[in-house]
Amino acid sequence: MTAFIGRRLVSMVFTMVLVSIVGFIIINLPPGTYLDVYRAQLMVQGTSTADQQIQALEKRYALDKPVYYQYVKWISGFVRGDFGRSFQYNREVKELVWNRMGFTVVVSIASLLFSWLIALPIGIYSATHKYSFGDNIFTFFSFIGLSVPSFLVALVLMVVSSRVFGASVGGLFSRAYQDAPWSWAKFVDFLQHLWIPVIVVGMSGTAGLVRMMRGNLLDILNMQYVQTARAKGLSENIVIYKHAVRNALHPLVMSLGMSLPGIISGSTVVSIVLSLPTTGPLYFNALRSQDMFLAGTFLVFMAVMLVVGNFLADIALAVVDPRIRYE
Amino acid sequence: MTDITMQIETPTETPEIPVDQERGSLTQGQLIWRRFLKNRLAVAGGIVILLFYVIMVVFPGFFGTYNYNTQREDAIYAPPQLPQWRDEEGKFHLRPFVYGLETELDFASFEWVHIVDKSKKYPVYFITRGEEYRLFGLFRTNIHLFGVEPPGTFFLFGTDDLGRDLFSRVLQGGQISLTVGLVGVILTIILGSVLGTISGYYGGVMDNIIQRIVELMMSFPDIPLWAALAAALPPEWSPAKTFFAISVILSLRNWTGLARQVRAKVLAYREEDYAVAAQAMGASDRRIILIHMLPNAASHIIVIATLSIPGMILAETSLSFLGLGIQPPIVSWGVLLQQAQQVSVVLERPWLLLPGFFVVLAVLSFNFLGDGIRDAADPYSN
Amino acid sequence: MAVEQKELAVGQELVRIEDLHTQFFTEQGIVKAVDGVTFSIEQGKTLGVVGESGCGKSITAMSIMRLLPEPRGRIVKGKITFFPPQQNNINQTSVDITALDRHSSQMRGIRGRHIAMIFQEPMTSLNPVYTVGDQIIEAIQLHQQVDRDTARARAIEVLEQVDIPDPERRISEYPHQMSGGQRQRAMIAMALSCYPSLLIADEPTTALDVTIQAKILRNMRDLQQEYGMSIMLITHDLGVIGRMADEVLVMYVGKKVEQAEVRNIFHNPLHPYTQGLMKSIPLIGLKDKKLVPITGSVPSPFNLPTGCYFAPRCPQAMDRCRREAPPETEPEPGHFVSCWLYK
Amino acid sequence: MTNTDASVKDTRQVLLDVKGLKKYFPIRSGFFQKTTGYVKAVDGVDLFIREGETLGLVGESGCGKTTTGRAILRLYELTDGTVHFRSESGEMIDLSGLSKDEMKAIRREMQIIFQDPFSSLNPRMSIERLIAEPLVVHEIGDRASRHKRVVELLEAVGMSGQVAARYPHEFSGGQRQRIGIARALALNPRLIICDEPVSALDVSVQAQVLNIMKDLQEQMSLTYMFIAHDLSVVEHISDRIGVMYLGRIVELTHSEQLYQNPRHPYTEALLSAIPYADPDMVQEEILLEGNVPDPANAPPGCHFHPRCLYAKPICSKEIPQLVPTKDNPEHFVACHRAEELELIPVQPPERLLKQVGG
Repeated sequence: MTAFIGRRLVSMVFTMVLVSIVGFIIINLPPGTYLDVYRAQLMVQGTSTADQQIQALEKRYALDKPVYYQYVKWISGFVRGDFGRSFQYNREVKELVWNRMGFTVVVSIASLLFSWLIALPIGIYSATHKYSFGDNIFTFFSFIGLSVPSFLVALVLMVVSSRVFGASVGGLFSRAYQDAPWSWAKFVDFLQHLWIPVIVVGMSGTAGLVRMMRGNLLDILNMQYVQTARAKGLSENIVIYKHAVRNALHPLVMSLGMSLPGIISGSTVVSIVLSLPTTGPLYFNALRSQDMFLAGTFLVFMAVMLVVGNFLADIALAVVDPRIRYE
Repeated sequence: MTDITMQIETPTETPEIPVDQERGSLTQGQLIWRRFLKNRLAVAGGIVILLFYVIMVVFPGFFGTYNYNTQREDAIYAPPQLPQWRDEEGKFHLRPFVYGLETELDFASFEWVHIVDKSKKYPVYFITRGEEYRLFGLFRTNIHLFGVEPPGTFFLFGTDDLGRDLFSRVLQGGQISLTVGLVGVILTIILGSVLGTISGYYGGVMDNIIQRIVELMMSFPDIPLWAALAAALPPEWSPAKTFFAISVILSLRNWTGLARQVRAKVLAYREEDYAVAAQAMGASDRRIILIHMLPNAASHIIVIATLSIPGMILAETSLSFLGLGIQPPIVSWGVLLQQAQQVSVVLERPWLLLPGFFVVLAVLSFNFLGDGIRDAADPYSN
Repeated sequence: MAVEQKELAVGQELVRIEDLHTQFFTEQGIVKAVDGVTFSIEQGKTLGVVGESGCGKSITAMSIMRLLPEPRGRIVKGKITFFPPQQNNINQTSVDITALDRHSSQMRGIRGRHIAMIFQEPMTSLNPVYTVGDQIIEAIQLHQQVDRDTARARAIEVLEQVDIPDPERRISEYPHQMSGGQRQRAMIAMALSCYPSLLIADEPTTALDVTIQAKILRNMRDLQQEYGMSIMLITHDLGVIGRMADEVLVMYVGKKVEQAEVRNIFHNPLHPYTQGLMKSIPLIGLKDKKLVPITGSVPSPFNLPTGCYFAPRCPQAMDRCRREAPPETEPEPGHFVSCWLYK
Repeated sequence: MTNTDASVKDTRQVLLDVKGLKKYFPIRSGFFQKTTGYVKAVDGVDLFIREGETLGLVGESGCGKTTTGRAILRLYELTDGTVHFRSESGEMIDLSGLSKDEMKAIRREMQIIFQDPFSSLNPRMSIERLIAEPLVVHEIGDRASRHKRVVELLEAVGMSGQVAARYPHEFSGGQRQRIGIARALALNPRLIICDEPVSALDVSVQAQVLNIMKDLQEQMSLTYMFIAHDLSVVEHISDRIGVMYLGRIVELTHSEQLYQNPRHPYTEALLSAIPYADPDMVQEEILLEGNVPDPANAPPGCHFHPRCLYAKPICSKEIPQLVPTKDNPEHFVACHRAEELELIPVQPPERLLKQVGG
């Protein structure tokens, strides 16, 4: 087990290095350097110290040096928590990132839990009642869930709620608590707002999970050891829940890491419609205005979240599956 | 050419075995087709897809009522006009008609207000001449499936902020959105099957490199990655170029899933005795891959491809919705939905959400179709 | 713990199968997997069921266990009666298995407790996520009112009986840590853990190597003596039958074609199919003897010939064979055959 | 005890001569896929096959018999050893040194038949294309002559030429195995490696296929290497038999010799384990201790010594060489105690002899 974790750790670090390289390339993708953008901005503002600032930045990012040197400089800063400067907000990126990353993680994890809690029972029901009326209904709805873009759901939800309840459902806090320090009341307010993005983001993931759980369980129910369990005289419930479901979970846990990109993507898009204080809106703004340090940092952070999520999923899999544990 | 000498005599003792005439004399393809036809949802999905491609991708100008780009100052945010068969006196008209639309400026809000004028009736004509468009982007023509005589207007889905006919725009947008999916998936298939085959068949260093790339690509959340790449496209590129680049960007991450699956299949086929037999008779790697592996993986590839088109359509829609995908004046469903970003706008003009309905319908149909093909192609399903 | 005392009444009927018809309803049509089969299994005896793939021998076993994939495959006609052996001089009443609900507690009480089953594929018969011990203990606690420690002790005892070395340690191993032969032993241990009166073994050694097979068969025979149970041994291997069985049932395309005491089957086979099987197996030391195969192949279940199903391949087929299915006769006491040659 | 017929020196020419054949598969582990060990699937096999004879190769699963067969055909790169094959011109060519193109020319003369009749035929190809494929690969004949050849071959294996347009899934296991044989014969090979060709077949069909193979061997003067785990089948079809254990041949001799006068303790155990189709035969199985060890971690010395009833200290130290016995130059054994042990032969069941023979 320790060897297994060790191996996965090494591979995780390796992937992170590659991720950072891709992130760096993307930062450098737009034509011209970001300094050109910044210089133009400073010109407009008519700052007198423009040239000095530009030179300082050139030095900070080693722009006069070869590309690999720039990368090393950037990544070493990244590791120390220096993510560069946002030109749009004219602030250090790290000041902008942490808060929003936190909310992104909260929304993502809550969505994940939501989709698992909903999907597993439905998937089990569908598999054990194959082609029944209930199964067909669930199947139909899970297809709908797979087919509706999440931003559309968010949009419709907002329209409906403002039509029916006459209230706006955007954001994660009511206006009163927006800038207030954390308190119990604020937390309750937060929970009251959280459920909408969680449902919206979790929905498409739920549909996929239902399909997967149903398929896995149907496969497992054909396995010889399920017959063995029945031949022992176990009741059908024990056969299904103790012997079959436990095995059907493995591919699901394995896919846990794979469902994360969808969750993060979903939350990114949805948060724009619902104007949540997560990474999404900031990230897309940064992309649109080519504020590349900010965008690159976010992208690498999201990828790192994924890589860590995958790592945790692998460990979870080793915990539930002895075949991997004893490898 | 060498010739083969006959060394076999007619066997003396081996009795001839009659082959059962009934032991399924259908080819595998026929079996798959039969099973597919039994799945009603999949067939329905297939029909919808076919209709969508004919109407929107091939003949959007003909099926649309107007040129999708014509702006009308007098018809900004006009509500949908539905064809009527029964007038207010309850009289039935065989030929449907639409009521006239009066437009006034509301001086209180300085917004255009549209009022249905029931005194004017404009009959709907079929195969009629109207605004000019280009068929297949080449021939100028002005024949539309249906329309009304001016000064009457027929905005089936209403109009947008510049008074453009939303119905025509939805069809035109479908052309882009559906094509992005198709082009993207073709690139996905090429990249995925070539790299997957190399990875699985040759193994070793190439396999290692390709697998690392796949892992790397899978470490990025798709939409943010696509958005970053799309944002990096030079703004001075022509819309057509941007459109193609978006397709490439979409397939750039999408091939990884297919490559993994193809690799797994190739690894499995490599162990199959028929591949070993081909090797033993001296067949080249090329022949083994092309004759023995890819045809067997084909149904698998088609299923994965079909199931990945909806993802592409959704991705394009989301990107364009956020302003990072297809750029106006080219329209796609996502571009059309940009207008619906503000809840306040949608509240007043709910028809702006109609393109979303088409997105859902297209994606749903693709999902049904793909699922149906998968079930039909899987020999182990009941 | 007290080993239950079972009075052995060798020769007494344990399970009686009467005119069993089990059918599968598939897209292509109905498959008559078991087509009117009658036989009984006697206490303490081994009944060998032999036949080629698709002859319905496994489906017969699944019908007795009521483990068919209902409703796709189900018993459409016939009766399976189970006569629980005398326990502590108390006569128990017989149970009609076909009348029970397959999920009922009564049926579950028979499964595993009175009739246990082991399968062909030792690699996939055990649940990969539980230890071998857990899976045996589960069976023991299900059918016997004992605490976990007692159940564990019993599990170790039974693992030892099936020749698994170091059972105290191996009880906490997962199936993938064992070899194929050991897994099959663990399966047998699980089956024996509740002192069943009947063990159904479906090709128990087919997937194993000869030396392992020899050991497992020997082990099964010894344990049969010790437990006084009956075995229904399903196999296509006449060698295994010759070594293990007391009574043999030969099946062909869902029908029973011959049944007799084992010596009679080998030395005086009556049905042309049984004779054909005997002539087509190679035997060591009879190298120069040319094999006489049965011509043709097993008919497709969707396209069965009229009359006797074996007629198209039968060297002695007569006109009547192609028209009418032969009834079962008893040309010599205890030797049943379904063939027009003996009418 | 010695069989006089078998000990007479066989004068037929050697067609295939394998010396010191080794095939190790690397075990890779860790992030960088470093090779941390080897599965020694074939660990020094010596054997030869004479023209027109059948050499049986028998052993339990994982003993390396299939790998040996495939390594001879150069379907794997050899780790070590030589494989000499007598070409039509009569010279012995070392296959292990041939390039891909040179090997392709030789492949016309050696073919393979597989165990699984369901996996050995590409389900998407018609019978015609399947059987003609070797001809296409070697660019022999045109469409018409290939078709003629396919019909001839189908008839040779007892099937009608009319089935050529059908697909594999329309046939039963036995029929598919015949198609596989027809394909192997297409190029008129001289050597056919038969990798468990009847193990997956039902008893009655198994005999059909065995008979066809025997007939074809006579008609076309084929040479077979027949790999199987069923000793009775191997004994039935083979002139000589090699017994493999954990990557090595432990005994190799004429088939009558093998069951009448086994000289290796493993052969003795194997023979005693065969279940006889005779309820009256009182059989004393020699039950081996333990399991076949992992070929990645084989015991030192004689691989069999931990399970051997007769093991001496030397057995765990020195690898016994495969050498002829004193009284029979055609009887090879790899056992330190081959000359001193009195092993139990198989006694053919008298009653069965009478019954089947009479």
